[in-house]
Amino acid sequence: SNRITVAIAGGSGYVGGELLRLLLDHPTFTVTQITSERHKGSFVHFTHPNLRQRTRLKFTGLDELEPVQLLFLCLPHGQAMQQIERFTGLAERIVDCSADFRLDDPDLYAEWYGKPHAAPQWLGRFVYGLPELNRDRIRGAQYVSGVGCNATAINLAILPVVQSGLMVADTDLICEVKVGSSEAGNKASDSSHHPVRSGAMRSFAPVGHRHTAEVLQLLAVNRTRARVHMSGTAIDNVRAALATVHLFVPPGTRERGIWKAFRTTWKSEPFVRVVKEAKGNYRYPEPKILAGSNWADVGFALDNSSQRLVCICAIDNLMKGAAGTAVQSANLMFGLDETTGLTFPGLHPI
Amino acid sequence: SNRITVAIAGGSGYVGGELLRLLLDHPTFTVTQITSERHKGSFVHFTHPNLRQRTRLKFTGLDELEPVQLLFLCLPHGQAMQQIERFTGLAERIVDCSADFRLDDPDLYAEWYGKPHAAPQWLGRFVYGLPELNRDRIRGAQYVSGVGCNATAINLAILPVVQSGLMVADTDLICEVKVGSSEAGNKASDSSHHPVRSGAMRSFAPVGHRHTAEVLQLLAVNRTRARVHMSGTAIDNVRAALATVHLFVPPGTRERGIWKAFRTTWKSEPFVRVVKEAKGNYRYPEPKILAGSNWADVGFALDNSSQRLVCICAIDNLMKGAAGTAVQSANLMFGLDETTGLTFPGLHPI
Amino acid sequence: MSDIETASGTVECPVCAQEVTLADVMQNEIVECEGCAGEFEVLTLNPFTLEELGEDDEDYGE
Repeated sequence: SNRITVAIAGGSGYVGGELLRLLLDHPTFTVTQITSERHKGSFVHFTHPNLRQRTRLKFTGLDELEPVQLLFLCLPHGQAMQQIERFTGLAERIVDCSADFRLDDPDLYAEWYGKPHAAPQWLGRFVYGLPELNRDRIRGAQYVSGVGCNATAINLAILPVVQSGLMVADTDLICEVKVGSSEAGNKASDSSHHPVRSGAMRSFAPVGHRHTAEVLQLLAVNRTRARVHMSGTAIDNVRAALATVHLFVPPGTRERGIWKAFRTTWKSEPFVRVVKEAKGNYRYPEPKILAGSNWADVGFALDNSSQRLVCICAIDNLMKGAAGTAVQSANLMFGLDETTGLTFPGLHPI
Repeated sequence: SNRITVAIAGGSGYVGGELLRLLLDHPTFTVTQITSERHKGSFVHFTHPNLRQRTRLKFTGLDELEPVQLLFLCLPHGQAMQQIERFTGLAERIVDCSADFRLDDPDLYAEWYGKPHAAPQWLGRFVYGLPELNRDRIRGAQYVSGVGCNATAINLAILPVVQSGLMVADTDLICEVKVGSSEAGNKASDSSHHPVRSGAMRSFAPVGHRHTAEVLQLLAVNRTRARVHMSGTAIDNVRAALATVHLFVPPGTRERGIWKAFRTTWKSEPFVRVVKEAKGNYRYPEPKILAGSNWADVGFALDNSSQRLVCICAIDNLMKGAAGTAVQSANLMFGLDETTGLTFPGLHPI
Repeated sequence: MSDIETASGTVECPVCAQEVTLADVMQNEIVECEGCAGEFEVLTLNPFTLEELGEDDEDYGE
């Protein structure tokens, strides 16, 4: 048959669970193995309850991984690069959702992750897995990385301005991301304890956020020099990332010009919608109605008196910010329709 | 007795309700009347259920207002300035919580509220009611305004930097406020419908927010020129305002210098705490643990590589952002201890 | 009782400039700053010098 065998390494986390959810309804990809050291031998649906009656798969050990056509790696940061030789020996194509192979420059990696890369020779062989930025290079590629969720929200918010030349060199980009709790993964901690986390507006990494590196990389690819300044606030949502990016644009820049830049960049993109509407309850991009969907909604507002432009992007951090984009890239890698298995429109009301 | 008679005009809203809650436990102020056109003749606790068994007051009509020593005005914007002659005839001292008398410059009012002020001759007779900025002028004053909640969160976040000269002239202040739903008051609308509002991260007034005027006024009072750029995001909380202000400080500015500026400004303030802690679950200011309390928590983070300073302030928009500050000012106006009736520390966990 | 040297007094926190009050502290004792919750090792007693211990930065996931 034309089925493609797939394995998910590190499948007990939220991203692994999302991948499996998507792939169970995918016409071509078939998950044959999903690993978890902690839940080895146990049914997957005991960890991912939304998949009850949808799969009878059990978790296997990482060491029991068998050859497959496509391998998704969802291991903790640092593990993929330690075992990359073994994984590339087992799988024809790999999508690594960790941060290990997102950056193509080993120095950028060391600078932002505080330790030298364990397999720098492999960095150049992975394509950064954001189709909206790298579609041609991802198409038919053998090895593709995943994306950081905050970086993706910021990158999609600013791409029109970056590509349209509306941004002068060395512009300061003040990037505020509001994020949900699932971003920190499924490991409980003191600060994720419900009475502490519920109703939170928690400033985190007000400076020095690791995802800055991926934003810098997008700018470099577009030969644009800008300074990226990130701050995060953790909010009470579970799935959500909202990037609000502030920058100053040259005098004379008008709203129509920005509309054109957004239209030019996004008009043929299957998963990005421009949302800036004069009425209704959802006039600007809003993460909650994207939960479970692969869409990124983008919008902007221009203050004509000060030439401050606010670029906004909403995504589901587990979908467009991780698993959805990984499947989108995998579709491209195997020459399939990019939207295969990714058309769920999200829920409203929610 | 040494009791002081108090009336609340426009008492059915959230701010009016908070004022009554605070004043019921105030040793000196006694509420004799509370008005509401819509609920005239009905018991107050049918509108403010947390006050059941705490008061047997009924709402009266605005036209039945009798002479009192202290009058709190919580009327919709525009009404106080229409009837100011009548109110000043009835009350020895007035605190107006609306936006009508916050700005001392009629032009600034017209610019930001889009219509000429109805009683400009009275503007100069009201003191802007932020004790942390105007304590001496409020002490013994006859007429004092309330404060805008978003403006207060921003003003308290930046005051140390403004007063310490750490800010060069014409600095751009990127001010993001994350706010709860009670800020919009108790009138239901399509966008406040629960299925729509719940879990929201709604960008509002990304540009041109009215509270900007009060921030400009604080800067003017401190003879500091800066450009204020505000954006708001409505979040799922009910009571909360978190201001995150981004600015660039001169090269060589060090964290210790900023700590000293924060200490100098806040060391003797009864309701402002500097919160920047190396451990624990609440390392930066967090609104939810301030719900119902009059405290403002302030903090900062400095990015040494880019000299970007992030100033943070958390408040309860109904308390330090409105009713609590109004009572604090009233205490000062009558020569009482400023903290009287305002020492509730907030709840944890919440 | 062995006569381990202790000292009392105040010292400015190296991180946040808060005045930290120390009572009968020994050399190499760990003390906490009231202003910034930072933890410091008392390197010397007269005068007091404090050295910051590693901050356990919160895991921001991503």
